[in-house]
Amino acid sequence: MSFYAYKDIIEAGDLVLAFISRGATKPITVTPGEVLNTRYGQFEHDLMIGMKYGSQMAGKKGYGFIHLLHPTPELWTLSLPHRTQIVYTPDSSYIVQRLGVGPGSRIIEAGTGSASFTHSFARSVGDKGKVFTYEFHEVRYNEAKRELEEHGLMKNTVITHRNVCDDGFEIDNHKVDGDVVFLDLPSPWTAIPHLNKVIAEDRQVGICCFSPCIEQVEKTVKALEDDGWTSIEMVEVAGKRWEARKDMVKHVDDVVKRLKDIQDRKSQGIEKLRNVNSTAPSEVSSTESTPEPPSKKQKRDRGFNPFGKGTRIKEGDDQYEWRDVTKVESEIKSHTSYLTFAYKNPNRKV
Amino acid sequence: MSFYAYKDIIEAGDLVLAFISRGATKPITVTPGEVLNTRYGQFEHDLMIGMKYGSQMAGKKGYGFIHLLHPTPELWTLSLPHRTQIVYTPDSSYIVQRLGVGPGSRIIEAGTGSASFTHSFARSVGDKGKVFTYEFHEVRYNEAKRELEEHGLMKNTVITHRNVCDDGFEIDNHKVDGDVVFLDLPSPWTAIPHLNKVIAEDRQVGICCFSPCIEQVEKTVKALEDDGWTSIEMVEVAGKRWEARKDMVKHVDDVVKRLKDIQDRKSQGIEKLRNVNSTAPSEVSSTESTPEPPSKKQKRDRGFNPFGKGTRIKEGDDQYEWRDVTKVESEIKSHTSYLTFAYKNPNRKV
Amino acid sequence: MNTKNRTVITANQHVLIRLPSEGTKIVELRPSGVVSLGKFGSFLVDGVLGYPFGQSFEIVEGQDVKPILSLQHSSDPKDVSEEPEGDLNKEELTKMFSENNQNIIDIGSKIQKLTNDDIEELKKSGATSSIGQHIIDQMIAGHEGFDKKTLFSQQKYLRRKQQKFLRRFTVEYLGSSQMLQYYIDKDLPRVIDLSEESLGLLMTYGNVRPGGNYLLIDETGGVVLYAMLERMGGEGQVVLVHENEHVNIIALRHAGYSEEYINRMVKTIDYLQFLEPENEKINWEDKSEEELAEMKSSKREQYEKRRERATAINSVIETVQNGNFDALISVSTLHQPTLLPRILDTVGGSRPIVIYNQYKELLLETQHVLTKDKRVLAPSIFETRVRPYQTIPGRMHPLMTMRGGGGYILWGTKVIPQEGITAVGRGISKRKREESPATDATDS
Amino acid sequence: MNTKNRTVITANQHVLIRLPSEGTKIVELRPSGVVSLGKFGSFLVDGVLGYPFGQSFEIVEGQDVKPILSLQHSSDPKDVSEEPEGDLNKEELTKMFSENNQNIIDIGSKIQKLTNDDIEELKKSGATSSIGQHIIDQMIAGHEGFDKKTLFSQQKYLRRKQQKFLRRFTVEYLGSSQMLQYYIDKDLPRVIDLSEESLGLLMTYGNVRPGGNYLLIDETGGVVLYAMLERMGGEGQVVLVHENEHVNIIALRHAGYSEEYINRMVKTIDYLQFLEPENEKINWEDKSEEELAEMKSSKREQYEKRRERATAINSVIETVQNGNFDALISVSTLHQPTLLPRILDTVGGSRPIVIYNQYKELLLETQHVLTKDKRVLAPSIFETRVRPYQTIPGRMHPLMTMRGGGGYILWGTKVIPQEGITAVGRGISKRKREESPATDATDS
Repeated sequence: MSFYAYKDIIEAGDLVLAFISRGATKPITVTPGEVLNTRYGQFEHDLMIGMKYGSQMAGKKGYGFIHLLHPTPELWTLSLPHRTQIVYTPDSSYIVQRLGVGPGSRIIEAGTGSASFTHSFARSVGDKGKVFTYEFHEVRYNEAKRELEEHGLMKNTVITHRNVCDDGFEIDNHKVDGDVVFLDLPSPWTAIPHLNKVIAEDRQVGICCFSPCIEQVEKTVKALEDDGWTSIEMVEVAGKRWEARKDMVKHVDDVVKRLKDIQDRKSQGIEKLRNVNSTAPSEVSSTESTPEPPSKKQKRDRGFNPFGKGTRIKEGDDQYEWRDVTKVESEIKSHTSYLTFAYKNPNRKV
Repeated sequence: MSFYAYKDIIEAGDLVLAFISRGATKPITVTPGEVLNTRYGQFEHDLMIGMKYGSQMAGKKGYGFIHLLHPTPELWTLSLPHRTQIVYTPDSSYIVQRLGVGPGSRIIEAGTGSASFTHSFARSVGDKGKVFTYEFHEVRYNEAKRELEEHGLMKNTVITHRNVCDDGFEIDNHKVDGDVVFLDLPSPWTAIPHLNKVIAEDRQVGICCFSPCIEQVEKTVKALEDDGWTSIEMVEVAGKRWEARKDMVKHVDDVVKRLKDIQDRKSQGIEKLRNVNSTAPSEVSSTESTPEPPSKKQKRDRGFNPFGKGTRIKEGDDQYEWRDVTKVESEIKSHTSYLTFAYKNPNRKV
Repeated sequence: MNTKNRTVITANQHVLIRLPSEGTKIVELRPSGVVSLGKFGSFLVDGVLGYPFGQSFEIVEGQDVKPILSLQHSSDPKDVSEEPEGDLNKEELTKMFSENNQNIIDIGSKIQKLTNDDIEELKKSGATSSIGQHIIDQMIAGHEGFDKKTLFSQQKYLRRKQQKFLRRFTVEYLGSSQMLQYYIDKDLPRVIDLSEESLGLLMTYGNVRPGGNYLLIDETGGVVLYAMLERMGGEGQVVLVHENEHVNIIALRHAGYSEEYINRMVKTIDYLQFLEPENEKINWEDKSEEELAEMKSSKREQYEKRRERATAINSVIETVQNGNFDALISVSTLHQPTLLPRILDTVGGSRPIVIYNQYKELLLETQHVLTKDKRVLAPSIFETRVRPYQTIPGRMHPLMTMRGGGGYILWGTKVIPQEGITAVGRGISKRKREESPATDATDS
Repeated sequence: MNTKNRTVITANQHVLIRLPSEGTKIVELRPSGVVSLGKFGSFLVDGVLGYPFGQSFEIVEGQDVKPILSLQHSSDPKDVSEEPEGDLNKEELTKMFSENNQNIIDIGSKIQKLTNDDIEELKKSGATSSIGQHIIDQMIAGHEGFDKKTLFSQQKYLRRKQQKFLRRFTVEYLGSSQMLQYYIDKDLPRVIDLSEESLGLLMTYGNVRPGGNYLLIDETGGVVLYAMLERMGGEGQVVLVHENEHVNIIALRHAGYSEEYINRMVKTIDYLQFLEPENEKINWEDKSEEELAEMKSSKREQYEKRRERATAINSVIETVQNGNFDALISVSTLHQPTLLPRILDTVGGSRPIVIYNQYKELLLETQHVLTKDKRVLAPSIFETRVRPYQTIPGRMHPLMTMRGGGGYILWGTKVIPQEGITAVGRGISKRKREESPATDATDS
């Protein structure tokens, strides 16, 4: 198991993301003898060993299942208990693309936070690149450090316990030489002046500052300008998730038929009532305009009921006509942060 | 013709909006003897008289047409040459809904601008309400005044040439008594203190300040708070227009067939070449795998060409399979202004 | 006449109560009555009467109220929601940074020493105006991490707690926005995902105003109808088409309109009557005075009822047959592509056609149908979305989450096509295409 | 090996030139060559070599250049783009208000006394660095309203003019974002409406990284392929499926990769070979040394070519048959619902399936198909949109207009379903539904 490459078969000691349901993915380290308990059943680690990543796995009692997924930075992000504000994928993927992060990039990241973006950076820069990440908060630093170690990411990642706003980014025994900077700090403008000592001198350096409030952006823009950064641009990223659904087609002709049916049944009712009273022969003709007997299964007689009103219908039920529609999440992320980008150039031949 | 109610038949002197094409609607005053010249032909005013509003009208030379539309504030907004920044319908309709503008409302609007929102207000408040609109810029004031008069809107609208930031909103011979305020000014915070003299004292008053820059919002929020306005909330309105389009369905089976066809034609070519050289009998069997002769009309022989590559195909052409899709405007309005709402209450029994 | 008072809190009207939790409630203000707000307490109706709508109150003594500036403002001049002014320096910010971080992991219910039972006990112990503040003080005392929090997070925390326990409320006029908000909170599918901004756009594109004569399909239980009546101010008429035996305008129960008012403004007709008017007209002949005189009073009553019903049905069928409606507004889950072509002709020339749907895909199908049908000019699908901000000075940003959805609106203009008109020739059409890349009306 | 230099402007590479007009251009830097930028002048290639990518230049004397801070900054310390600091007082603002208003109507080409001919004349008159400024000065002199404009609108006006005449440019590394930007400007349908943010999301959801083995369908002329190669840094492999006889990767012409490099990293296969591998494998037997020795050299050459082709085809077919790809990335106009079920099995377990489309409606159809097909877990459609701001201090707001569209991405995970697994019973399923309102994987 590694965040740098896929493997196919699950072994003891592997990190597996157990996909229980949308919104519920549980990271587990496969340990002989242990059992994963979910509300969809129990799943023995012993049985996972030797299975293929991606396999559907049945619960112990024969019903219920989970899927055993290989970790990636993106699935890891989804499975994280939200320890702190996460940089979500629409933001992180754009930052990586726009700043040209790739094999060989040297990243400066502060703060580490939940380390979810750290995972993504480490994956992308490969063994030719390097990620320097800084976290001030001790508890979180320790947690992130442990996690990066467990996930085998220390091959290209250096995590430092540091308040970069006060103490800068320099690291003993490392030439940071960063060419991509990501600052997710409450006051990036206090950290920006410290960057000069650790960013590359022989090539262009890109920065992204991630700030929730607009006033932070104003101060950041000023600090960047004062410090010689150019091409400053601020953007917002809006990410939405849509789901495919089906909506029942209700033709007005069926409405009309139903209204006629109601009318007919009513007049039949009156007729019946009259028959009871007068014992006159019933008029057969009155039933002629009754619409064809409803073909849909109906538990009790609702008359002609083309849209299954009052019954429980499964979305997409073959007995009805449907249209494909998309529905957005019921609650969308309307704001994550403002992203302020800028570049710094040596402005000389190198 | 009136912005307060529809009429059915076009008469001389009426304002008609000639819909030429999407994005090209021309307001004309129907005048006997005159002719409307468009790139879709010439249209005689005389012939318009007596026609129904909404009619399609043929050009003089027998081809081309326009539609003769009845003015409404919304169609008028679309037909306006953009003299100044217009309050677009997604913004204006939301402001009207949120502030509960309706029959009897008393509106304070500054500045008048293109008067497009003034039209909308005047329509909505009816003869029981009143619109007080203020414009500082003389040229624009005169133009708006003339237009409001021509459009018969003076019945419930009072336009004043005034710099409200300096001189406030009071008007001789009128008790303004406003309960809805709309400020589209560069510095609304300088106008807000002047409102106290003209807003209603016996009921709640709502305000919307319309400012493009975030810093204006900060100053506006402060001015509103200082002046006792409450429930301050700022929002953005994002309006988009989508068009229905059709996208061709291209099945991979057809791609495979086409590749086979190319292969066959090639080997036939080689075969033919060989035949020419050797005069050996051609193998009939080699044509057996040729796909069925293409049923599509094709001007030159492109072989099996299931998606009509290289030919001009009308969107929705019956000979192909299509899916309905929506396409957003190629350029969207990503920002109009920030809308800052607030309310002021007498805070006593009335 | 509309006898509702739109400006002053008046007895016997339904109003919207807005709570500090951002919850909403619709209540009827019966004179001398008591309104219960659940955990926010209860108040005497008479205490709020006579104030203008929009007034906020705090429950002070028993069920009495006093007016306050707003839900966020206590009567005290200085209150917790006020922010410190001025820029924080680097040191403070670094401190805030560290403390913010420090507390994120620590904060949780585990360090909250005050149990729910404690809180319930406190609530029972007194009904004074200070009870909310009292509970908050206790909670702060029981919150070990509180003094370690930054000023900002302390305030945020207090505000959140305040929302739960302060006995404040605002009485708002029950306008259409408030009615919609109430249904959005309580039963979103009931209003088919409609948002306030989409409702506003519907009304504006529909050109709804006093004196109009509108054709309406409304499956929101009458919320859209209510918005229209609000815009019409008692002048004009709405013909409401419905699919069931009886119309569902449940929202109007709260509207406070008299039955007479509704009967005058709103005519209802079902799809059968609408689409097969000749069959559904009721043959009716008034009986002569003599015949009536002979009837028993019970029979006579029955006769009058049937006469009334026949007149109403025949009258609305006639209205539809006369057509020339000033707009068609449709907020419906019925399949519009098969419905619209059958009802379009009842709409007058140059009048708007406005179709709402929760799903853009369904309006897409509708737009294609209308584009082929020459009776609707330039139909397009519109989407409007409002994004609210936090406006705390120095901490301004859009709210982090908001409701998705809100629906889509198809807007076009009913027109009268002429037979035998040729569009401009190909050459001109080609030049035209270059000039205006948008789809052109003459192309369709 | 990738021999491209990503950091320093180097001879014989293709680079992106960014112009003050926001236009872009791709040029190859031939040593001692001259690059023409149209109205922005022309420059000697040798003058820009050796600077880091991202460097901005101004054309100074003839075709020589000097480095400048950025397109917006002249070499002068004080330049026009700088804003006055501090708050404007009410008087100034009122003045600005009035002047702003006053000028909106007046400003137009009619008061612009400098004709285009004048400008052309001026441009010919000299090639000094000051020509741009000179033209601007002349234009200001010819602009009667200029002194009446506010400071801000003056600056805005200058900036706009500057963009047209200042002979500045930036040399950027031709990364995938730049390549995409170039095609977006020049030929948007070529890249099927793909935006930079959608491209980034494709790469991230596709988990594209060094050493991966990817299956790609790319109808953007190779722009997506180029982005993948960038992320892979010369390690791994992309199998590219194409629908025509020959693959179209025109964008790679500018990439500066050697043919050897591309041949090593990219294997191509057409749909016929992909879907009917057994038919399309080429039966090939190497001739013996003796046979070869007997061949004429022209025949021998032909034999070698055919052998190479057969080996390549058989090898890629074998790669596909072995499958276990690390992702499927599809950026295609082909009908995915009928295509995907036929190729899904070539993707390894737990690997991402990432499908781009310009239209959400088409991904909707695809999602329904994949949800029924148990081989893709939790497919969803994602939309990402970037909204740029104006960041002039004191005048911060989103840009007023931006490009619509940008496409949609369907992302799911390839999984391996097991036969005979029962989902949890109805009772549990019901409780579950209440707990998590989202559609659940076990429902499908």
